[in-house]
Amino acid sequence: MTVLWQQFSASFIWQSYFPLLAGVGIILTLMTSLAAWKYFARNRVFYYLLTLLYLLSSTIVILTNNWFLFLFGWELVTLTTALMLAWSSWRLVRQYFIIQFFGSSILLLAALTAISFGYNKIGIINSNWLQLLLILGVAMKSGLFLFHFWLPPIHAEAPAPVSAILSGWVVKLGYIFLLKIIPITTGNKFLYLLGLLMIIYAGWQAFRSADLKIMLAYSTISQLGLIALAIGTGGRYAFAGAVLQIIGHGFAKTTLFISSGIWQQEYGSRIIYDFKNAVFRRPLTSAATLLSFLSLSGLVFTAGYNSKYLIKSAQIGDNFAGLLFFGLGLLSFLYSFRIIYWFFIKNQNYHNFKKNLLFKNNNYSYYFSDLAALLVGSLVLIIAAFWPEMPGDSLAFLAAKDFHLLIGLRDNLIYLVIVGYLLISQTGFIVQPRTQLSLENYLQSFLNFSYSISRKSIIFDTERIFESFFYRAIYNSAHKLYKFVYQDFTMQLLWIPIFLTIILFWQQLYALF
Amino acid sequence: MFNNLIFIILFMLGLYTLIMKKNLIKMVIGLNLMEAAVFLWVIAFSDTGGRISIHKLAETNFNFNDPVPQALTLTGIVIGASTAALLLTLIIELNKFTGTIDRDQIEGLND
Amino acid sequence: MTGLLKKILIIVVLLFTTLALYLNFILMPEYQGLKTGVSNYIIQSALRDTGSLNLITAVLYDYRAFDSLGESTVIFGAVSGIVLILSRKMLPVSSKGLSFIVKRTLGIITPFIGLFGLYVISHGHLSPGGGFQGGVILAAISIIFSIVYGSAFDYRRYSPQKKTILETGGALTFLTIGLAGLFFEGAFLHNLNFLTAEPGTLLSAGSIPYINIGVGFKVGAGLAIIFYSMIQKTFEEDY
Amino acid sequence: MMNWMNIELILLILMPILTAVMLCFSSESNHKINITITLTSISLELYFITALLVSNFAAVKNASFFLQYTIGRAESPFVINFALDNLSLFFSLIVTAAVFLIVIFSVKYVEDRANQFFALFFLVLAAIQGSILTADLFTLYLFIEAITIFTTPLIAFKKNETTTRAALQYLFYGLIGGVFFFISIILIYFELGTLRMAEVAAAFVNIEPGMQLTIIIFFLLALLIKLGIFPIHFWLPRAHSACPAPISALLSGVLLKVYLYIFMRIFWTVISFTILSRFQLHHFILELALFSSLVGHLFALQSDNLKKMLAYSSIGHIGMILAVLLLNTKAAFYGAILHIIAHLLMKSALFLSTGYLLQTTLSYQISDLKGVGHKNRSVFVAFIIVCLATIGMPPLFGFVSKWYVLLAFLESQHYFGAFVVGAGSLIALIYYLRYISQAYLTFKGSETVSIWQENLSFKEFFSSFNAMKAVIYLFTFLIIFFGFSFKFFSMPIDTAIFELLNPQKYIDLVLGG
Repeated sequence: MTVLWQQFSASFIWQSYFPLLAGVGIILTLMTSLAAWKYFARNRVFYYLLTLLYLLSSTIVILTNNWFLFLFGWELVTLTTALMLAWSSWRLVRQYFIIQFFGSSILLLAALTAISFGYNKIGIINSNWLQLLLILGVAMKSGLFLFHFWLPPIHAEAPAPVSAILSGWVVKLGYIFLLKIIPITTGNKFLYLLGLLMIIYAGWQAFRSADLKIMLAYSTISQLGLIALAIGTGGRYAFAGAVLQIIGHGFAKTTLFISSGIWQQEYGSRIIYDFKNAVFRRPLTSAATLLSFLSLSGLVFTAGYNSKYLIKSAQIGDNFAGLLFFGLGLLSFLYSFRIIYWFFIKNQNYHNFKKNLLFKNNNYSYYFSDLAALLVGSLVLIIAAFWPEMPGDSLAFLAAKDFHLLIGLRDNLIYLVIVGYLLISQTGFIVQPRTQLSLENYLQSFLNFSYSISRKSIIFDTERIFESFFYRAIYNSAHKLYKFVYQDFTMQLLWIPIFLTIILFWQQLYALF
Repeated sequence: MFNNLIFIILFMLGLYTLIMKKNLIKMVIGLNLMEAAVFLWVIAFSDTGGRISIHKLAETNFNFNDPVPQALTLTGIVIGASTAALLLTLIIELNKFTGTIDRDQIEGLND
Repeated sequence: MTGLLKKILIIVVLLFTTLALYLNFILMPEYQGLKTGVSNYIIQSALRDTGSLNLITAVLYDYRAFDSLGESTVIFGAVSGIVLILSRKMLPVSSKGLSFIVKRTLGIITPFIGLFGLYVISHGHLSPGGGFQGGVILAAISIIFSIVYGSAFDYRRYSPQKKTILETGGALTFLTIGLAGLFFEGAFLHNLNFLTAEPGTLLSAGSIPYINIGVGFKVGAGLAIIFYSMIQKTFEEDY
Repeated sequence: MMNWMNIELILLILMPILTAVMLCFSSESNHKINITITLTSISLELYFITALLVSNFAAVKNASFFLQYTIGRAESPFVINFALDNLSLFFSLIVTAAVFLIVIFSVKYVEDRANQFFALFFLVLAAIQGSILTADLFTLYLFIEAITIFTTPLIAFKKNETTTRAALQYLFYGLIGGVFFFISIILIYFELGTLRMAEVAAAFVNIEPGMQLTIIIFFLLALLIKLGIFPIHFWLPRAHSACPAPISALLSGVLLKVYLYIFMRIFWTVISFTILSRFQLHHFILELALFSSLVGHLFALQSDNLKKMLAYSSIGHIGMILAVLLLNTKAAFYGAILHIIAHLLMKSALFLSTGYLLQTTLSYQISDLKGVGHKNRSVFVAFIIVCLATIGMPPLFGFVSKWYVLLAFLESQHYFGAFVVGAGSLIALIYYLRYISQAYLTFKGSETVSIWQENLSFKEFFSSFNAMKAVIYLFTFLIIFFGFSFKFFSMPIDTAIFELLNPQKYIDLVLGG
């Protein structure tokens, strides 16, 4: 028994930052389950059972160094989160499941290839090709660039606590895996480029969307790009930055998605232009939203600043990198502040603010569970800002790193000026909200090109892509093959002598080739 | 040599009947022809010039043919007979439903 | 694919198969009898072992008795399968039968056919024949009855229930003798040596004659049942 | 001198025959007596085989287990004997256990003509046990033919045009296979003068190569027809889809495994694998089996009939197992035998649950499946779980076996095989989800229902409980359970592999004892 236990515990990593990440995962799950108490009125028991299973399996995924347990746990995570989507609709479950299964099939093959090359445990992988293969394996599941197309529609349509789980933690499991396999000394150039593209593209998409949840989903991709970039950069500080980014973004995005659920119930809409008098109606939720967005945009004195600063300073210091990061920061500032503008600045009457809060005539109904969840998120964001080495040993070396707050403040001020000018002059970037969810241009054109014969333009939708591209194409070819093979009873019987002849002549045939 | 040739010819005739003929009963005949070819071949092949393997009383001549292939063939024949009966039964039943024993006219035998 | 093309394709394939088979079987040397192996053993010691003059019967019911048991199980299964497939209402359907002359003639011949069948069964260990062959002859009686007198007559004389009992009884006889071999001789389906008498007499060869009788009734009843199940439809159409 | 040693081997075959005879005697109206006989007999059968395992557990563990029983005069060289080694004990055990569950299901499922049904069912069981236990080639031929003959009326049990057609075609193909098998056996007799497997195995190398090739080819042809490998598989989907659900489970779940066992017995014990590979035939069969696997999955995709789809998926899985077996490495055997168990459980469960769902759907067409997921909720959830296992979702048994199969392919560097396994699961995902999503459609429109509208309760689950459901749940539970504790099978599989790789042990024990 003790031997078994030793074997079992030997397949987990207890060093480095992985226990810290596991702890963060537990806290995040706790937050979402707090928020879910009010959100899910029916079938609550099943939801919490699923959450428990999810918690267990995601912790296994983070901590393990055993390939089998890793794949096993991640697939369990997929299964549980897919079933959680059933609280929205079964269609969503199916879409999510198919996408995730495609991802995990690629990952399975990649993992098996790694095993067959002698990497018996999950650890640093030195071969570049193998790294690339595993990155591709993770790509679909963690929404790397070009494989991210499924993420916005599904995260947007999921119930709020579930999208908090998905966006806050599940997509990050892949990056935690990459932290294990990418060598800290070299990093990976491909991952770096991928991350850069993700930040720019998804940031721009987030900037262009008026739907709160879609915007949050795109900002998730953008922030994930930062993690990918950090891991791709390599180096001690970049990795620490990635870890901090995972933690900070996890808390920020969980808080945001939970609050998005509250907003949606409050206004019955997800379009940010509809959110009138938000601060008056729900001051505490607004405060949490504000803080999280500020953290996302990397304002000083928030958790987001530390990670961004670390990643930035880990770059090989030339002017180009500095300029690049300046631009990237501006992008996240832009989309964060646009929503802050619409939430808190536009249409607000500041004279009544204090009075309404005092006399409670703002229809504010008080739910402890939601509030507690938001509070936890906000608190961690602030604590992590001032105490990045908080958890002790694993990030202790950060104590030596001084965070140049002055440079950060300077940058933030420049951003603020630019953003303020843009917002005031163009009245908050009114973008038309998208009617068709998440129309991805490149995939659209690709599909139209490949289906130009059908003369119908195909609207992007995972369901439709699944139906038309994967299913119809294979279905038709399969049906043609079927028709060919099953022509006639005579022809069916004729296969026997054909087979007999081939197998009798096989030696001669084999000698020919 | 000669045995083998006859066996191959009979066997292929059976296979030809099985594949080419549209009539289901003819297919059964083809199958039985294949089986008969095998049995005939076994018996003919095992003939080493001896007698039929039944002792006569008070005789010491042991120049018999091998009795084992004959016994095996007997078993094979019985199995062949019962399968033929089963096949014909199924054809009767199919005829009840479709009214024909032409396999091209029986819909769905192809796909 | 047009018909002619298909025909040509089939013939070409079959010719190729013939060629392939020919090339494989031409390698086979002419059979000279086994140098080693069992046939010599059986030829030399089967009479001593079993007391059966007919070596094939000795092989079937002594050395490889289990195969015969399996084989009669196959017949049993086939019969119950056919009954299952063709089971309709067991009404005594009938036809008019053949002419008076045939009926009378058959009436005289039938006992002799039965006697011949029983002879073939009971002398399976002495002369060519045995349970299967004799059983088929017995089944012929039932078939001829159905044709000549009409199946109602056959039904009244030997109803399917009776035949089923006969068939199952045959199978059980075989099993019982097998178990008796286990109890008395120490191995399942072992020949009962204490029944052996002088070779060449009717009740020699241990349990072989009894197995023959069981198998004979089983095969006869089974084939008759198969025939009876098959002809039903024809008569339904007549009336 | 009564020889009671190892009499169980004979009883395993004789008892089902006796039961069949008794059931034929008893009248159809005595439903209770028929059921009592049936259940008693199958329980005894299971008891015998389990007792064999338990009483010889130490020997099984040391891989030194061997029992044999000689029929008739043991002193003569020309006797039929039955032998039970680790491999056959293992197969006999899993087959009996599966048949036991199938019988319990069909006791409730089959109501009219139950005695005839069970009589034939027990005859099939006897033939299966016989073909597993026998150590004589001609007896093996007899039992294979017997399986074909006994299953035919069961396929035509429902008595309509489709089933009769299916049975007819099944019988034609089976008999052609039987003729080829007979030719092989007779050739072996003419060459070696014996039919005992052990003696043939010892002397097979002495046959001249041309004759060896002919014998192997006829064996291969017969077994490939029985296994339903691609160009000669035409009987399989129709036969497996036409019969009643328990028979489908028997054919697809159990019988195909028995043929795989016979394949192993013949090509590893009787004819050693080196001879097969000397003629390069294993390459041909390996590639053919893989191709057949792919084609089977493709055909399953295009099929609109639930049962036909399952039957085609069987072709896919059997092709995969056969291909893995032919790799002839230890890992390959491990994966293959593990997948044999997994497929046995999964296909039985799938066919049984389709049989149960038929009460609601009344047809197997995909369009008639609409709304089944809402009506038969718990059974359909079990169905989904088993489907996921068949696809290869990690927490379930199907994943474990596929993992080992993939490892085997990668270890032998057979990348086409690994590709086929991956592609097969992806196609399987598509076709299973097609049916599952159809089952969750409502009747009114194409809109799916979310879990909000459903009321899940345990009370409903327990109130509608019966034997059929119990069997389905048990299968599902086993699939989940063995997914976690697949190590349970490592000892029996290792000993079975030991038998496969050491045919000399079998030869020595049969000839010496």
